[in-house]
Amino acid sequence: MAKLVFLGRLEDVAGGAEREVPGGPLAGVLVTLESDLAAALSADRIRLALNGTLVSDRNAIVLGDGDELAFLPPVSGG
Amino acid sequence: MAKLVFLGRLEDVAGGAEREVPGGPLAGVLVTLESDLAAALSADRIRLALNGTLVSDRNAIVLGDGDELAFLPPVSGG
Amino acid sequence: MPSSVLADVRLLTESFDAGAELARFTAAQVEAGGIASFLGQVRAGGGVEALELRHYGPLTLPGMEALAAEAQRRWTLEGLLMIHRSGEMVPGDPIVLVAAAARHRRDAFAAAEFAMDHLKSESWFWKREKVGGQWSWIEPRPVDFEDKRRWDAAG
Amino acid sequence: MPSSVLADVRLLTESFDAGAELARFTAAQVEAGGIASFLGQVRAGGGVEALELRHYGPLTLPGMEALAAEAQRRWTLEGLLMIHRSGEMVPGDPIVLVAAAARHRRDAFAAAEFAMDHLKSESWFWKREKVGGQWSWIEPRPVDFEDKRRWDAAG
Repeated sequence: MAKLVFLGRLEDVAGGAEREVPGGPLAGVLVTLESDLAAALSADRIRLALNGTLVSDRNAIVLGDGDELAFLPPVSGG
Repeated sequence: MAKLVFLGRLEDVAGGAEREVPGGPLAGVLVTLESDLAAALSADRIRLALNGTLVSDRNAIVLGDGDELAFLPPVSGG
Repeated sequence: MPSSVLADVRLLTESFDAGAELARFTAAQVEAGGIASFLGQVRAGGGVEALELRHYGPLTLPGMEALAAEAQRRWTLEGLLMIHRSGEMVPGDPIVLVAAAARHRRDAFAAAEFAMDHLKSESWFWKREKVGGQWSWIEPRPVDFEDKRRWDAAG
Repeated sequence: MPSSVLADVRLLTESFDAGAELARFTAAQVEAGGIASFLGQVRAGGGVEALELRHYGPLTLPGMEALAAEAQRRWTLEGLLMIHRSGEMVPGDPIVLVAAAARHRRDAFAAAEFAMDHLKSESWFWKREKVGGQWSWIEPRPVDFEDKRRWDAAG
């Protein structure tokens, strides 16, 4: 299993901060989610970090066992 | 009598922070001082304050009884 | 700048005493002519009952450390302090404290302001506010990006 | 800015606790989102054994008060603190503390830096330093005038 992490408002959409999902290509993972959540996670302004490293090409992501993929909305700090 | 006040390095030239002098036009007061002090006080970059107010035209100054005239070199604060 | 000067960079999940932190930092900066600092705090009186900042462990503190290193690269500093809260805060609580010590005043001011602009616009924090009992997420403000962009040309 | 916001402007002839002053100022600024500050102190390690600042009573404090009023006119501030020493100091002693509280970060930073630039270049202080047992008067540095001139065009 892999772990998805939802930051900021994505947590509200997902109904929780994290979710365990089976591995595989990201597109295949997303279609198993609720459609509103999948849409929110797919927005252009959402950045992704795989195991703590920012990923620029989301199409290249294939989740393996133990991977952590974080969905990062625009920041609003300080 | 009027009082002359010497700020910054002018105090070293004058040998003291203040001096009592008889009143009268400033030019007449300066000629009674040591020549090196009179020269230092006459330099362009020395500004003057009469009774706490900056004076732009030093030729207009006439010291009366109880007046205080301060000689202000360029500042070097903070 | 000499990279041997360590920056004190912290991400805290509990409240902190900004005055004490600044005093401690200042006491160590005997060779600095000046220390510029900025304290950001939860404002009272704006109707906000509470504020929460979330962070993402793998990114947030490393990002702050990279920002501190960049400030040290750009300006000649004697010391740099950067403390940022995560978690829930109430009006009056400190959110962020940045202090830069330098021989020259201009370096201290610029480094502190640079750090604040980037913490606001680039650091991995997400904010929500509680108003009238309801929490809502805060979107980034365009002005924060403009503040950061001021530095892009300055190299 | 509302001129009803009082500035705390002081010329001190004895040493002061900069951390305590800043903490006291901060505690009163509950409606400010941020507080920018600058502390200038006598540097250790530069060979200077002591530093003396002289002021001229009829001009120096009134000039500082006028500067504070100008900063309040230019930026929207919630509070302004300006403390400057006169007299003899040793390394580590605070010389000047400026703090500006504002709703907006940019105002706080700008007001603090503006105040510092003008205190350095325009305020009625004369400085001498003791090095190797000998006192000598310090001439103003051209950079101080340049720092001040930055603000002339900003109206």
